[in-house]
Amino acid sequence: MIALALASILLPTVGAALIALSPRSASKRLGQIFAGLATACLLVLAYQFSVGGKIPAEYSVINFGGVEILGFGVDTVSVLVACAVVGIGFLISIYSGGYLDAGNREHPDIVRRRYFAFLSLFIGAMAGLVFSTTVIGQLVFFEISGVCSWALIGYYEKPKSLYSAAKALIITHIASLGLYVAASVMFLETHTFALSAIGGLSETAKTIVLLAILVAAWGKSAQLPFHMWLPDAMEAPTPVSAYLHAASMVKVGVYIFARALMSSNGAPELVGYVCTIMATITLVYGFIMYLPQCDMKRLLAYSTITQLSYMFLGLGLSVFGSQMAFNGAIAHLFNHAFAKTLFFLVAGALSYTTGTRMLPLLRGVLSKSPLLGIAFVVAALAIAGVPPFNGFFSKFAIFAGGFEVAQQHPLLMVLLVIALLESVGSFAWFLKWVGWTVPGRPSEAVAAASPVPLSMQIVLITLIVMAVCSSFIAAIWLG
Amino acid sequence: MTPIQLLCASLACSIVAAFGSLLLSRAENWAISFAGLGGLVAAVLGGVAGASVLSGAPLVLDVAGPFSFAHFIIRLDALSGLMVLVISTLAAVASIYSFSYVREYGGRGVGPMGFFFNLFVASMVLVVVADNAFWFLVFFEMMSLASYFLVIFDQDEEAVSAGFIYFLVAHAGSVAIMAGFFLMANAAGSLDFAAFRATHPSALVASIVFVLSLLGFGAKAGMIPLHVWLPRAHPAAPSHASALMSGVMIKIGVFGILKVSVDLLGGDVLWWGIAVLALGAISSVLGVIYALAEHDIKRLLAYHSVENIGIIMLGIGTGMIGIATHHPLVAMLGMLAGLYHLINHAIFKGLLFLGAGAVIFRMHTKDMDKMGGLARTMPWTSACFLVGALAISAIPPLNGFVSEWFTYQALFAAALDGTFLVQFATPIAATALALTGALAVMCFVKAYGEMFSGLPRSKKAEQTTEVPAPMIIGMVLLAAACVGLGLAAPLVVPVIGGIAAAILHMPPASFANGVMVLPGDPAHTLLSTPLLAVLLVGLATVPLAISAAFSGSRANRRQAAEPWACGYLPDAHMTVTAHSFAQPIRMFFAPLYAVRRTAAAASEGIERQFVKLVSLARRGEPMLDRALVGPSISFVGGVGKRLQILQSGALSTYCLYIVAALAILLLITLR
Amino acid sequence: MVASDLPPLLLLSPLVFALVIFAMPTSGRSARLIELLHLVSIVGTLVLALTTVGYVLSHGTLVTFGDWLMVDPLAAIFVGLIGVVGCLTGFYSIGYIRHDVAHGELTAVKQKLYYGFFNLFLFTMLLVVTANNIVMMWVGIEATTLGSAFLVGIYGKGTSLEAAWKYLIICSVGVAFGLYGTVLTFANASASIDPHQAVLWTSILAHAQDLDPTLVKIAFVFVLIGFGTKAGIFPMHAWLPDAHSEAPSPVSGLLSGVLLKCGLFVIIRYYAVTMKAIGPEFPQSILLVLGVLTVAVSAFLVFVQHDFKRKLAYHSIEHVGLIVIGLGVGGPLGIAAALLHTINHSFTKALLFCGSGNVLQKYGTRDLRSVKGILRTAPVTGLFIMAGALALAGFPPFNVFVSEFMVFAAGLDAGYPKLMILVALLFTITVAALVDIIAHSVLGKAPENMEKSDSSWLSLAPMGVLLALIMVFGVAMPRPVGDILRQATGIVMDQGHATATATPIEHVAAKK
Amino acid sequence: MSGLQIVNGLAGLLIVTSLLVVVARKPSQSAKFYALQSLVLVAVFVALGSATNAPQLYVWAAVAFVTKVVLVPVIMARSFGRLSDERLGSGERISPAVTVLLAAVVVLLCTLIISGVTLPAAAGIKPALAISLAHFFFGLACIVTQRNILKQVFGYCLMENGSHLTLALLAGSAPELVEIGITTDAVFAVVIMVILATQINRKLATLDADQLTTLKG
Repeated sequence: MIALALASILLPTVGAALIALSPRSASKRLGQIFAGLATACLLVLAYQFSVGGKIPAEYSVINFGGVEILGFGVDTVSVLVACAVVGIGFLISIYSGGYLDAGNREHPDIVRRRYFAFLSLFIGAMAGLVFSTTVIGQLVFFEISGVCSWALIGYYEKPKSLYSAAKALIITHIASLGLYVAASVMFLETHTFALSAIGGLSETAKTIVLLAILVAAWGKSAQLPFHMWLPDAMEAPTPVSAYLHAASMVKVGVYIFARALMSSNGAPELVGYVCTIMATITLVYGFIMYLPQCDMKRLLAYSTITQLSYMFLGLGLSVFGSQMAFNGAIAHLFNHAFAKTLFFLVAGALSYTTGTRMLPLLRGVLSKSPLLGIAFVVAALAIAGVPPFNGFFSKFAIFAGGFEVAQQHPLLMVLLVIALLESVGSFAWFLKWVGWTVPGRPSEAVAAASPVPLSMQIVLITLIVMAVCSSFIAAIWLG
Repeated sequence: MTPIQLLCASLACSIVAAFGSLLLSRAENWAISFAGLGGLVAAVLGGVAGASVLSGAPLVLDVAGPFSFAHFIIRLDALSGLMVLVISTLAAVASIYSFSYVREYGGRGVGPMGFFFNLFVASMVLVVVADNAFWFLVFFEMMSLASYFLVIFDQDEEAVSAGFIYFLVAHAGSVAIMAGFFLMANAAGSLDFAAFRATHPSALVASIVFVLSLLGFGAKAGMIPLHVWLPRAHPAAPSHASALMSGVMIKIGVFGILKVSVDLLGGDVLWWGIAVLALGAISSVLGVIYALAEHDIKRLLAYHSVENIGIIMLGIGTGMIGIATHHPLVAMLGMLAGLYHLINHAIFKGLLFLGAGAVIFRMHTKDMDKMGGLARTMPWTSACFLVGALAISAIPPLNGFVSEWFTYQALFAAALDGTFLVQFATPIAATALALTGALAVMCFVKAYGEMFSGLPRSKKAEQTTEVPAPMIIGMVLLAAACVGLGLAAPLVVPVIGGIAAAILHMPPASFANGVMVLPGDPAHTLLSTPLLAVLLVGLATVPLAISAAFSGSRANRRQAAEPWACGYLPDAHMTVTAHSFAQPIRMFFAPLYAVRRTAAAASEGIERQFVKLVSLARRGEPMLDRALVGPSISFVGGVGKRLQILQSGALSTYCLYIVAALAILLLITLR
Repeated sequence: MVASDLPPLLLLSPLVFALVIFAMPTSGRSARLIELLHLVSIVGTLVLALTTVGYVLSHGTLVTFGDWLMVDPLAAIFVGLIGVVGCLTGFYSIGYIRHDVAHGELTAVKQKLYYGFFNLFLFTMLLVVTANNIVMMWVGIEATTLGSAFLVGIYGKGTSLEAAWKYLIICSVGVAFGLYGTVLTFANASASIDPHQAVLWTSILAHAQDLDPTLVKIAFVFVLIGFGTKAGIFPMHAWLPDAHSEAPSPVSGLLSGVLLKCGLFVIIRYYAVTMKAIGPEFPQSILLVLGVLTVAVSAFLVFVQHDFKRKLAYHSIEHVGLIVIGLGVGGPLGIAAALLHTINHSFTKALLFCGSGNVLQKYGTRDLRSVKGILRTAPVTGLFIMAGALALAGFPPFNVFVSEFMVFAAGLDAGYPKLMILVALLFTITVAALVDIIAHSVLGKAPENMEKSDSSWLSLAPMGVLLALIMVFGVAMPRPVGDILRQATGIVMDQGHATATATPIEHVAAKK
Repeated sequence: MSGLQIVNGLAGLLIVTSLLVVVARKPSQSAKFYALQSLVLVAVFVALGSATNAPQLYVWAAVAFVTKVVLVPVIMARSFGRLSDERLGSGERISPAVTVLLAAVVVLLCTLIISGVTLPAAAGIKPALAISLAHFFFGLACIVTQRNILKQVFGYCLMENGSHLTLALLAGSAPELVEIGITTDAVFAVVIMVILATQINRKLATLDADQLTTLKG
C-alpha cells in the first residue's frame, strides 16, 4: 500500500518536472495523465485498504540517526482525504483543459507550462501532506503547497493578482511559524517528529504544540485573523480557486489540526475553547461579509471561510470528547471539497461563457444552460446544508456532536446557537442568489453566453453526482 | 404484503415516477402520464398501507443505513398511518388531476415538475413514518426542498420571492426543530424516537424542546405569526401542488407538534396546551379575517389554510390540556376533533385548490374580480367547488361541520371543569371558533358568488369551458369524500378515536351509533349526521315540493323582462366585487388589519437595519485589510527607507560605524 | 604523495596558476589558453579540496607545515565550500567574461588580470581557512581583501572604482581591529605558553583555561568587530552592498557565498576559544545581539532595494545575521545549524548571483523595476532564478529551509521563543522581497523588442549544478556532510570527536 | 635611561611625525614625513630589540626599513606626484590646530585605557603601548577627517604603523615569518590603494572622498 501512496505523491511531482521540460502544447495532456494516474493509484489503494479491513499502517521513508524525518501513514482519514484532494485535482486538470483556452470570455489564454506544472506539483504536495506522519513532513508539504498556490494565484501576472499571490504566501507563511514552533517544541521534548508523539507530551507542551499547530492551521485555512488572503486570492484562474481555495489547500489547515488532535490522546480543554471560539467569531464575520459581495467568487471565498469554521468548530468540539463532531468535521472536509469545487467551477463556467462573474449581471441561467443552472442550485444547496446534498449530513454530525458535549459546557451551547443561526443566515443568502441567478428570463450577459465545453460539462456532472453521494461515501468510510 | 412492504413499494413507485418523469422530460406527454400514473399507484399503495395500520400495533422497520449515529427506522403506527392515508388520498387525487392540468405547463418543464411532485409526496410520507430524529429532519428538509421548486416553478419575480420566504421559514423552522431534537438526544443518548419516548428530560429541557418544536413546526404549519410565507407560496405553486401543500404539508407541522409534545414528551404540561390553544385561536380568527380581504382566489384559500390550521390547533390544544389536567374525556375529544379536522381540511382544501386550479386553468388569472358566472360554463367545477365551500364553512352535514362540532364539544368539556386558566381560556377559544365559522361562511359566500354566480366580468370568463375529465374526476372524488366524511361520521369517529386513544395511550373508547360514550356525560357528545342530513334535505325539499305542488297555476303567468336596475341595464360592473363585499368587515376589523400594517412596518424597519448592516459590511470588509496589511507594508517600507539613510555612501561615516560599534561593545564588556 | 602534502598543495595550486596567468602574454590567441589554465586551476583546486575533505573525514585532522597549516573538520567544511563554489563560479566566469569582452566592457588585459586575481583570491581564502597560526589567519583575511578589491573594481567604471575603494578602506580598517584582537590573544596566550606555540590556534584552545578572562573578552570584541567587518555583520557591513553589486557577477557570488563565510570562520575559531576560556554566556549574548540587529536592519533594507544585486547583497547580510544568531544561540544544535546554513547559503547565493549576471547581460540593467519577463526571454535563467529565490526564501524542499528550521529550533531550545519568532517574522519580510523578484521580474510581460535567447550553456551549466546541490542538500543531505558537521560542531564545542550520541545534533545536524 | 624608556620616548616621537604626515599640504610631502616616521619606528624596533634582548626584532627592523622607509614612500611619492585635484583644496574637514588637539585627546584616552591593562608583557612599556594604540586611532581619525583619498591612504599607513608597533611590543616573540606576512600585506595594500587612487583620479578626475558617494541606500 505504501507504494501506492508514494506513487500518488511522486507521480504528479514527476509530471510537474516533465511538464516543465516538454513543449507547451503537451503540458495539458501530461498534467491530466499524471493526475489521472495518481487518482487511479489512490482508488486502488482505497480498495485494498478497505478490503484489508482498514488497518492503519505507517511507513518510515526517511530516517536519520534513528529519528523519523519523513514517514507516510495510511489510515481511514488519510485515505479518504487523499482520494478527495487528488481526485478533485484530476477533475480540475480536466476542467482546466477546457477552461484555459482562447474561447474563455473572461481570460482568453494560451496554456502556459507553468500552470500545469504547478498544479501537478500541488497535487503531489497535497497527497504528501495528507499521508505524512511527521510534523516535519507536514511542514515541508505545507510550505510547498504555499509556493504552488502563490504561483497559481499569480498566474495571470496582473499587478493585482501578483499582489494577492504575495499576500497569500506571506500571510500563510507567517502563520506557518506555528508549525515551526510545534515541530521544534515536539522535537526538543521528545526527540522525534512523529505526530504520534504528541500524545506523550506533557500537558503544557501539548497545549503549546496544539495551539501552535492551530495557528498554522488558521493561516492556511483562512480563519480570523489570517483570513484576508483568501478573498483576494480570487484573482487566480477559477479552476485554481476551485482546487486550492475550496478543495485542497485551505483544507490543509483543518487537516493538520485534525491529525494533531487524532494523535493527541485527549487535548487540553483550553485548545478546544480557543478553537471553537475563534471558529465562531470567524463564522459570524464571514457571514457578515457575504452581504456586500457581488463578485461570485468573492462570495464563495467568504463562504469557504465560514465552512472551514464549521470544520474547526467540529474539531474544537471533539476536544471535549465528541467523536461524532470529529467525524463530522472530517466528513465536512470531504463533502465541502466537492460542493465548493462544484460551486467554483460553476462560477468559472459562467465567466467562461459570459465573461463576467458579477452576480447582479447573471440571471436566468437555467433557461440558457440547464446544466449550469442545476449545478448552481445543487452547489448552493449543498453549501447551505439542505439534504439530500452532502453539506447537511456533515454539519448535522458536527452539531449533534456539539450538543452532546455542550450540556456540560454552557459556553459551547452559546457558540452552537450562534453557529446554528449563522447556518440559517447563510442558507438565506445562498437561496437568495439561487432565486436571483437561476430561474427566470436570461439577462443580457447570460443570453449572449457561449456554450460550455464538453470537458467542463463532464466535470460538472461528476461533481453534481458527488455533491449528493459524497456524504454517504464519507459516512460509510468513516463508519 | 405487510403494510411496511406496501409503504416501501409506494415509496419506490414515487421515486421511479419521479426519475422517470425527469428522464422523459423531452417527451412531455409521456412524462406527464408517467409521473401521474406512478404517483397514482404510489398513492394507492401508500393509502392501503396507511389504512391498514390505523387500528393495530405499530410496525417498525430498522435499517442500519450509512450513518453510524442514526439508523434508518420506519415506524408505522396509528398516527403516522393516518397521515400516510391522508397524504396518499390527496396525492392520488392530485395525480389524477395532473394528467390534464399539467398540460397547461407544456414547454415549461413538465418533466421536472413530475419529478418534484412525486419527490414531494415521497418525502412527506417519509417524514411521517421516520422514527429517527436525523432521518426525520432529512425528509423534512427534502419535503421543503421539493415543494420549493414547485413554488418557484413559474420562475417569475413573485414566485421566486415567495419561494425564498417559504423555504427560508421552513429551513429556519427545521433548524429550531433540530436544536430541540439535539436536546432530546442528549437526554436520551440516541437520535431514535424510541429512545426519546423512553426518556423524561427535565422540565426545563422539555419546555425548551417544546418551544423550539412549536416554532419549527408552527412555521411549517403556517400558524400566525409564522404564516407569512403561506399566502405567498401556495398561490405561486401549480394548483395540484398547492392542494398538496395546503391540504397535507402544513398538516405535517401540526403532526410534528403533536408528535413532539404528546408522543415524545408526554405532553403533561398545562401551559403547552394553553399555548397551542391560544395560537390556534389567533390563527383561526386572523386567518379568516385576512382571507376575507383577498380577491386572489388562491391567496384567499391560503389564508383559509391558516384559519383551519388554527382550528386544528384548537382541537389539539384542548386535547393537550386534557392530558395535562388528567381529563381523559377532554383529551380524547380534543385529539379526535383535531385529527378529524386535519383530515377534513385536507380533503376540502384540496378540493378547493383543485377547483381554483380548474378555474385558473381556463381563466389564466387568479383574480376573482375578473370572473363571474362560471357556474354556467363550468358546471362540474362549480358544483365541486360549492361542496368544498360548504364543507369549509362547516355547513352540515358535510365533514367540516362534524369536526368543528367536535371541537366545540372538546372546548366546552374542558371549560366545564378544570383550573381557572382552562376555564378562562377555553370559552374564549370557543368564541373565536364561532367568529371564525361565521366569517368563513361569509368569505365563501363571497368567493363562490364572485366566481361562479352573477354575470361574467370579463371576456375570458364568458368564453370558458368545462375542464377535461381527469380534473373533474379528481374534484368529484374529493367532493364525494367531503360528503362521505360528513355523512359517515358515525363510522369514521370510532377509527379516529382509536388513533387518538393510541396517541394518548388510553384504551380505545367504545362508540355506538353516532354516540360516543366515554367516562363522562354522553349528552355532550351526541351527534348524528345522517339524521341531520335527512333533516336538512327535508328542510330544503319540503318547501320546494309544496311550491311545486301549488305553482302549476301561476307558471303560465310568468313574464320575462330585464331586471330593474334603477333605470339602467344591469351589467358586470354592478355586481358586488370581492373588494366591496368585504368592505364592511374591513371597516369593522380595521384594528386587526392594522396589525398587518404594523407588521409590515416592522419588517420594513428590519429591512432598513439590514441595508445598514450590508453597507457596514461593505465598508468593514477592507478595513481589516487596511488596518493590517497596508500598514504593515508601509511600515516595512518606511523603516526600510529610514534605514537606507544609514547607507549614506560616505566612507568616513562607515568607518565611524565601526568605531562606534567597537566603543559600545567595549563599554559593555568592561562595564 | 603523502597526506600532509595536501594542504600546501591545495594552497600552492591556485597561487601558482595565478602567477602563471599573470605571466601570460596578452594577445587574442592567448585568451583561450588563459581560460584553459584557469579551468585547470579551479578544477584542480576542487579536486584537491575534496580530497582533503575526504581525508579529514576518514582520518581526522590534518596538520602540517610546522603546525601552521591545519585542516580539521571545521576547516574542511570551508575548504570544501571554497572548492565547490570557487570551481562553479569560476566555470561560470568563462562564459560571463567572454560576453563582457565581446561587448567591449573588458579588455584582453583585464580578462587576464581577472583570471589571475580570481585564482589569487581563491588562494587567499584557502589560506585563511587552512591557517592554524592566528596571525596567518589575519594575514589571509587581509589578503582576501587585496585579492578581491581589484576584482570588484575591474570594470573601471566610476561606481565600480568607488565600490572597490570603499571595500578596500573599510575592510582594511576593520580587519586592522582584528589584528588587535589577534595580538591580544597572542600576548595573552604567550604569558602562559611558549610564544611559538601561543601563535597556534590549537595550542591556544588547549590552554584556553589559562587565559586572562578580561583580555579574552576584549580580544573577542576586537575580533568580532574586525572580522565581522569582513563577514558583513551590522554595523560593519557598509561596504558589502557596494562591493557585491559592482563586482562581476561570478565574483559577487564568490564574495557572498564564500568570502563572508571566511570572516565568519575566523570568528568561529575565536568563539571556540572564548567559550572555553570564559564560558559561553558572554560571547553568545554579544553574537545574539549583533545577529538579531543584523537581521533586523537588513531585512528592511532588502525589502526597499530595487537593484537586483544590491538586494541580494543585503540578503547575504541577513543570512550572515542568521548564522551569527545560530552561533549566538549556541548549543550543538545552534552551531550545527549555523554551519549548515553557511553551506546552504553559499550555494543558494552563488546561484542567484550567477542568475543576476545572466539578467544583467541580457537586460543591461540591474534595476528590478525595468527587468520584466525573464521567464519569457530567457526561460532557463528564469527558472533558475525562480528556484533560487524560493530556496533563499526558505521554502522546502530546498536546502535553506532545513538550516533555517534548525536555527529556529535551536533558538527555541535555548529559551528564546520571542526572539526566534521576531527573527522569523523578519525573514518573512525577505520572503516578500524575494517573491517580489519572481513576481515582477521573472514573470511579467517581457519587453517588446527583446528576442528570446538564453545565456550560453557555459553560464547555465554551473547554475544547474548549483541548483542540483541545493536540491540534494534540501532533500537528502549526503551522510558525509552530516558527519563532518557533527565533528565540526564538536570542535567548536571543544568536545573533540567524541560527541555524545544522545545529543540532538546527531539527529538534526544531518537532517535528511 | 633604560632601553625601555628609550622605546617609550621614541614612541612619543611617532605621534609628532604622524601629525606632520596628516597636516602636510602635499601628498608627496606626506610621503616624506611617512618615511621619517617609519624610520622612527625602525628605531623603536631596534631599541626594543636591545632592551628586551629579542634578536628577532632586528629582523623586524630590517624588514620594516626596506619596506616602510624605502619601498612604500618611494612608490607613494612617485605616483602621488602625478595626481591632483584642484577643486579639493586641502581636503581637511578640521583645521590643523584641531587635529593636534585631537591627537592629544586620543593619546590621553589611550593612556587611560592602557593603564587598566594588566598584561605581564606590557609591564614596562605601557606608554609605548598607549602611543601605539593612539597612533592606530589617529590614523583612523585621519581617514575620517580627510577628504583627500590620498590622505586616507596615509591614514591607513599610520594605522598600520600603530598596529605594527603594538605587535612588536606585545608579540615581539612571535615567529619572524608572521611579521613578514604582515608587512607584505601592508605593502600590497598600499600598492593596491595607490593603483585604485590613480584609477579613480583618472576616471573621475577627483581625489575627493566626498565625491565617491554615488553608491548609497
